[in-house]
Amino acid sequence: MEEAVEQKVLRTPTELVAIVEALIFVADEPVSTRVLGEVLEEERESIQAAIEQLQSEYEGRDSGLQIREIAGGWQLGTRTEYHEEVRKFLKTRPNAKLSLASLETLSVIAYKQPVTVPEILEIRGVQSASAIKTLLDRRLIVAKGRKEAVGRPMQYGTSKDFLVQFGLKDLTELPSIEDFEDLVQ
Amino acid sequence: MEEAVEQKVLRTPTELVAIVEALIFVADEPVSTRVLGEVLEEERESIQAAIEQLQSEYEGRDSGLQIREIAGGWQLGTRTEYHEEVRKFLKTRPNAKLSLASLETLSVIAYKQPVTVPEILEIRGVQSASAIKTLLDRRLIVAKGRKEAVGRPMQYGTSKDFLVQFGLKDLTELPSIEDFEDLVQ
Amino acid sequence: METILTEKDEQFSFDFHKETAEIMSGGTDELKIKLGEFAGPLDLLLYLIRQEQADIFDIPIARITEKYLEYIRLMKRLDIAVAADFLVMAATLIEIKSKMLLPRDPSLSTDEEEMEDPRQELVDRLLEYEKFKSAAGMLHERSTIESAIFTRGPIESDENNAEIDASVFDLLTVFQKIVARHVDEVKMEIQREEISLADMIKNLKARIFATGEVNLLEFFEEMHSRRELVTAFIAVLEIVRAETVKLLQNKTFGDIILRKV
Repeated sequence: MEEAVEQKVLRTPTELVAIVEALIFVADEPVSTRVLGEVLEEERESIQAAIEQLQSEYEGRDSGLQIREIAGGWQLGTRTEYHEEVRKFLKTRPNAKLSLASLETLSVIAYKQPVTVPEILEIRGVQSASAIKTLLDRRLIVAKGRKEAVGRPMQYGTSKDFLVQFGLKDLTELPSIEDFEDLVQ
Repeated sequence: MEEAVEQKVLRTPTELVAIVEALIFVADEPVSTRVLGEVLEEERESIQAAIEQLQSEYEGRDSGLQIREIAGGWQLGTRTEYHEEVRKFLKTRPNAKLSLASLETLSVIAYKQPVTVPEILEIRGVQSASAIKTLLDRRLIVAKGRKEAVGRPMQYGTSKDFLVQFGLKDLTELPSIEDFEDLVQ
Repeated sequence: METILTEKDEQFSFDFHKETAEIMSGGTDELKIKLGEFAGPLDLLLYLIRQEQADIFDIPIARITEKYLEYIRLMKRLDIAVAADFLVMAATLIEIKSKMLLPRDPSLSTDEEEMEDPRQELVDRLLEYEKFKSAAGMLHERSTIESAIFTRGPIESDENNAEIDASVFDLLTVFQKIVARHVDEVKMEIQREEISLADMIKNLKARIFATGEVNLLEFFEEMHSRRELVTAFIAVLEIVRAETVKLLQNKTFGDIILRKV
């Protein structure tokens, strides 16, 4: 144990902020506080403080970038207000938007997961096969095992890509479905 | 020409710095001053000034990142002093992506198990030695005894880890063609 | 009626809020709607109820049914395939309508004061459906914001299998592709000329002496058919017997190497 303590790297808070920034930058997907803590052998609290510091630095200097919490981790991304320039530079067009049918199907899957095709049909009142295919192709949903019911139908749930593409930290960040009741008259 | 002048976007120097930062960040290779100027329809001097401003900001706040001039362009990279932490971090990241060859081989093994190397070759039409090695290394497949045939070739099947990683309770949970038949139509 | 769409048309992009607003502001006297844009019969029904400014808890079923059937007829007239689900809903509406026309059974009305409203189940479904429709709007808004943020490199992994970055759906899709490809390959196979044992020995020998060693597994994998594989196997036995070549295996089940002595 003592040896471990001796080996522990001593870093100033400023250094830790810099290192956390470097790691979030090199990661190709959101990095969790836990992973950062493990790799750097630092307390969760120190990592959390470093990230907060980093976020306020990016805010404070009107950076073109931002540190966001998404899909259970931290990620560096461009600021929304510069999307036109970025798009022009990357020569990309916005993703083909999901059709109304696909969006509805996705919302049923997001709120009712794990859910089967017949269950989706019951809520939407319409066959959703092609919408489900689209959502699978776009990796927004995944198969989540079979339901223990007649015919053992396949169940579906949302993927990590779903969280990323819809800017959610996790599924609990979705507003409750009952909240939409107020809108219904 | 006059029209072009009229259409020109007016940006404050701060905005230009932020946009240049965003573009250098999203680019997958160094971006030259010329390219930045063309995309943003800005003078070379303005771009140059923005980059210098950006560099001094990164310097000034002891960032973990730096803007470097490399191969005739500008690139965002981690600071050399943190290379140990970065290397350690990247090492902990599982080599997430399976190549298409490995995924194909895995799908043949999953659906045809137990299956021998020559049989996989026959189905895939290409040799799968390195893919099989990858899958064995990643514990997604295991040897399942030898086949009673000429040369007694080794047979392979999926492992328990395979079930865990694909979120399956057992092999009967693997989707069948029928599960997606009504989706494909 | 400029755009006619089906559910399958995923390329079509639209502004969720704007489109809804456009449909809503359409005149009541004219079906100024973009046909086929309804996500399903419940969606259409909600639209008609709104358009008639009716109370969802007290649906004027006769009028709404009439409007609904009018819409279906219009679709048919325009040669738009009417999905079975729309027809099922039409039947449901007609059934409810006829139930409501039925005089109450006088013997029941005395003890059962509150008879079940035939519309109740439909109202429940509409209310449930509308929640998800609103949630779809929220998702649309979120994805619009997110699509304006760019990161370094795409994220393609999934929670279930963060380590391998593929889903069971990928497995099946890939497998289907291989099977399809295999059918083509088999056709080509027939035309391929098979290599003789003498040539096989010559080739293998040349390779061993050029590179020093040959991985047996890799060598076998290069074979295109069962017969070629057998030929290759005999060639190996032949070379080991006749030439200064050794078979090496470093560990049990490890790769077998053919090495020049």
